[in-house]
Amino acid sequence: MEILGYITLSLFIGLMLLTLFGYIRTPVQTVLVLSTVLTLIIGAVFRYFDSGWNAVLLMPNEFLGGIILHPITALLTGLFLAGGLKASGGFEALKKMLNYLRRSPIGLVGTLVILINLPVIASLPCGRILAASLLPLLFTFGLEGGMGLLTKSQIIVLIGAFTRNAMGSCGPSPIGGVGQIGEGFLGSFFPTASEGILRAPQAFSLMLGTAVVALFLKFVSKRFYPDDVALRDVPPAWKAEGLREAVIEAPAKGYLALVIFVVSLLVSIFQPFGKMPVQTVLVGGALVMVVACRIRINDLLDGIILLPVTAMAAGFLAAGALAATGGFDALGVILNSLVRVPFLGIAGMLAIFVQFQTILPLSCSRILTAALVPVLYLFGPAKFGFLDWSQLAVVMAAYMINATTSCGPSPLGGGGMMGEGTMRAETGFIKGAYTFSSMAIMAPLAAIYMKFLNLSVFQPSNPDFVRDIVTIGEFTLVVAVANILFIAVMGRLAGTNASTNWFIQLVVFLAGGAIAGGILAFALFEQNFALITQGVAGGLIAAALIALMVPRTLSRRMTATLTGPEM
Amino acid sequence: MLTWITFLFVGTLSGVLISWALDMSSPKELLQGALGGLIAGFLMAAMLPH
Amino acid sequence: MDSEKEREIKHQRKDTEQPLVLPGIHRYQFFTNLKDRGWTKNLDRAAVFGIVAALAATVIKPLTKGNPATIYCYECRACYATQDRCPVGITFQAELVVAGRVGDYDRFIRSGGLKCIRCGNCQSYCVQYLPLPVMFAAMQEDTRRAIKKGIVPRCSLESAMTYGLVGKEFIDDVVRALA
Amino acid sequence: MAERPESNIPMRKTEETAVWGRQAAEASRAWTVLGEALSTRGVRLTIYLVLTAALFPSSRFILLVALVLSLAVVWGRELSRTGSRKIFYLAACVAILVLGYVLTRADVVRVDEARISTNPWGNGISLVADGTYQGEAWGYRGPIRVEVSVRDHRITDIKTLAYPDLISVKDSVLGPFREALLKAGRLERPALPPMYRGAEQTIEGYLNAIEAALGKGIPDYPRYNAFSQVFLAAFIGRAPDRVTLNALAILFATFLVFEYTLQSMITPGTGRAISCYNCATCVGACPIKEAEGVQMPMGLVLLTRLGDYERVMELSKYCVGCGRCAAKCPIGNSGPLVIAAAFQAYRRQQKGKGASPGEEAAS
Repeated sequence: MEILGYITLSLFIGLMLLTLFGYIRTPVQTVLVLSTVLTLIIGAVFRYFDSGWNAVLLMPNEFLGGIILHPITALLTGLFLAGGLKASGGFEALKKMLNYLRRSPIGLVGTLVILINLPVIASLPCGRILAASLLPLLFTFGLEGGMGLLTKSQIIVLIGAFTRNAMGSCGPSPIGGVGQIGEGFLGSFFPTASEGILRAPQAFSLMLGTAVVALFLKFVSKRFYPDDVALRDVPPAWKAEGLREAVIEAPAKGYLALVIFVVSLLVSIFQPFGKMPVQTVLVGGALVMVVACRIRINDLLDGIILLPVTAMAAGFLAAGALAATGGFDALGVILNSLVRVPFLGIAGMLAIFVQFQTILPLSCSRILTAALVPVLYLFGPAKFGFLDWSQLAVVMAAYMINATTSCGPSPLGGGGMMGEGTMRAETGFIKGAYTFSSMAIMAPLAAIYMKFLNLSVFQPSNPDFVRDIVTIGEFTLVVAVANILFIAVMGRLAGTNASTNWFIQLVVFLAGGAIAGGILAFALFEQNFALITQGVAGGLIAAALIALMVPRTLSRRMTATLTGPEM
Repeated sequence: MLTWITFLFVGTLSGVLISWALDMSSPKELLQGALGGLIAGFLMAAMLPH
Repeated sequence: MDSEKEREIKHQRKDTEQPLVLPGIHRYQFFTNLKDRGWTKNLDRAAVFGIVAALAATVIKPLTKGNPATIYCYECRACYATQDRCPVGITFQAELVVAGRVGDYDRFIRSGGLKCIRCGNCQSYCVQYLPLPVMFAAMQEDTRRAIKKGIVPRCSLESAMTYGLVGKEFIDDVVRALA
Repeated sequence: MAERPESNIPMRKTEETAVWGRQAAEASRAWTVLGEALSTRGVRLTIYLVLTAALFPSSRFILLVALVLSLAVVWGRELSRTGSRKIFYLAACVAILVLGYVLTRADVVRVDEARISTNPWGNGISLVADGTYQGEAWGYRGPIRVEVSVRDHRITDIKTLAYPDLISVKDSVLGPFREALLKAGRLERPALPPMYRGAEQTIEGYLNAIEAALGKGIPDYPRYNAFSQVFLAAFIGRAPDRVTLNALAILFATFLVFEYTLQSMITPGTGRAISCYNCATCVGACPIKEAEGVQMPMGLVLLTRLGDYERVMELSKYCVGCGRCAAKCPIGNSGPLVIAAAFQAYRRQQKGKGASPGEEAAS
């Protein structure tokens, strides 16, 4: 039976890579369903010869088991709520409130910074819920949207950073975010872990990651891909003239809808009326909105973004089929054998493992997370014993932050595409920024935070709080400064030659990946130089793989996607 | 408590970085960005379990 | 050659039959690379419909089988924290819940579902406070019925017997099915 | 319109195929009627509602409330627009239901109050006449039936006749509990650890069964009257609880997505709309970008997916037909193609309503 696992695994990864590089030009759902069907056929043949028809007939049940129902339904109900909010003018009301905020002491910049960080603060189970509804609002700050407050480059930075934050926000969400999977596993050892051990590191690293994405977009992406954003710029005359105030009208029911939205979010997060599933609360909120704000049920339907739902379900189907045929067991064996490779070892293997989702970005991170986190769990004391519990927690934090943000750069309908579309950029414009931030900033920072602060909080026996917080501060500054330096160098060196640019980017990515791997190994094994070297090696490999996925030039890639690879 | 401090620190840092990236780098605007980041960090820390 | 020509004619005729989107503009202006992308005409639609149907099946099945609480499982595996507190040594409780949701008997038996004595120790670890023992009991009943009907493959029963994954409540049924 | 079979059939007027043709035409007309019915959203929603009500007896009450509310909203609008009287019939139905509910409720309250003074719990055993009684109550997996013998106002024996919960609490809980009951000689609640959930329900069912049995022994033990029993069984069934509500929430979401996908599945040509990424790349390419609050090509595609073809037709007058969006879409969708399909669907809908015979002649 083992060979079956290898066959189906290579089938799945091969199909996914072909789709990522644009050789298969079909929507990702179709490819996932096809891979499910192929996997099931192969599995059925094997099973028929192994244990007869009965076993084959039970296969549908087994691959349906791959569907994790909760995120799908939570996402749907969240989208209902957002659709209702949109239809009843809630976002106009929000805009008006932002206008008031803009005139307060924190000014325009502070408002934008809060707005960028809003998704993590609101913590919905999928970043797309807020992104779909807030991106048009952010767009209106620019010239095309009518307000004319920001220039082209500012809009690019704003939307890119917001999308980064939104796509990461499903990690720290307490109402069924991706991070819950990791928290549940860690709950085996840390008694209160399932109530939020991973939330703090993720939110921590997301804040800095967002800032770094903003910097990357400003200094690098615009030089690398100069002609790929179709936004118009504000004429200088306007800028000198000052702001042109746009009159915003918000209906009263918009405020009401906003209140219902916030209340149902708070109810679903803090559960004041006893434990109740998120879906019930959100559907209840949506129905209250239907009655109170007099919107149609069509407006709720209007809010649904079908792609993440179907892509997630299709991915779960494919993952379920893989699990039923032993594909993920084979993956576990492969990763396990990576440990014995010289120069790589356990630290190197983990450095690659942590970046796995960024290397192979699917349209929702849960697809691979649901399959890979159990593998990670088995590396811990539960089976192989490579790591102890606190090290497992550190790896889990680093893995989770990369996983949750992986749907941003995915060209298969990831959430980042919404940002790209809104800023009128070509597909793949923000991919470099996203992958760089999740690889070089977020993963090491989350690991460091987990190691030096969060674990101490969850194990109060540790007295060295102040020393640890200084360590975190040092590492945060070092990582941030090093990466800002990289970005500045990359931006300075970038020219007009695409292949030179790409080579510079590869070098910087390698450097960032090496630092990330080293820091991860340090967070895991402290000052063990052999292991840190291994971590650096693993980080280099992961960074090389990630850099290979970032497009060299956008327009040509777009043309290739449109007309076929021959051109 | 320490969680709050780290979050406020990182929030301020990210606020400054974002406002710099947004081409708004006069001292007043940097300060405003830092203030916004501080508020964001505060809200984020308030959402965490204690 | 003939077929090719025919296809060409068909294509052209189809084109002229198209209604106008707007006065003076024909549909051929809007053809994209869609023909490259779709292998057949209806593949994408069928795939999406299959996905949604699978989703609906996953929801409705546990509801009609009297196991509705399983659909709220986060699959966060917080219940793995039971560890030694489980009197019969089940380590993968969430697997049992998922198996109960879709009626996956093989997985249920393999994860030790037939050993469970529904003591409720795992319940206190659930983030959602789901009634785990109730869900397990419903699935156990279902599995017993399936074993009686002979749906469960023989090999999984055999391996369950070998590894001692069958509790004393079910051992008669399993032995009868294997005999 | 090649996909419509009936349009081809009148052409084959040869002798042999005439009969076959007529039969096929009838059959296809039946299918068409069915198809038309199924392609109406209201009909499908009703089907989902009936399906849910049939599957879950415990959800019927909530569904009834939802149905009445939505009908009230729809017919209330109709009243204000066209003066249709439908809402008054609905009000009459609701009034009858409420009246029945009030009567039943009064009966239930009366019986419950009466039972407080004459229940067989605890010291109430002194009311029970000597004899052997059978009782039944719903346990964890099915009806538990017991036979209780009473002598000198003491429970002397409890026999379990039917016990489907057998596997859940074999002899660990129920055995000692029965012993305890016999020892006390009267009906009392057990002292159990609170965590044994499945067992708790079994014990509850067991106690209720004994209560029902002992109730037969009390001479004038109050019972619900026939009307209340019928009302309870028909309309409410088991009381709506939180689990039902939660299940209904998820079912609601699932059915709506199913519905949403089905809409573009069954309307020819609009199927491409379901793979839209919502990425707004086409909005960037579009020279119009926004009209009447809708993001131009993307909003039209989304409206097509929703099935709101009339609105698509209204909005498509803003389209300049440049086709830029078709070249930009990362998944090879084409806004105008989808819009044209929506146009066709709209025309077909109008034809189904018999609104525009002129267009039929044109095609």
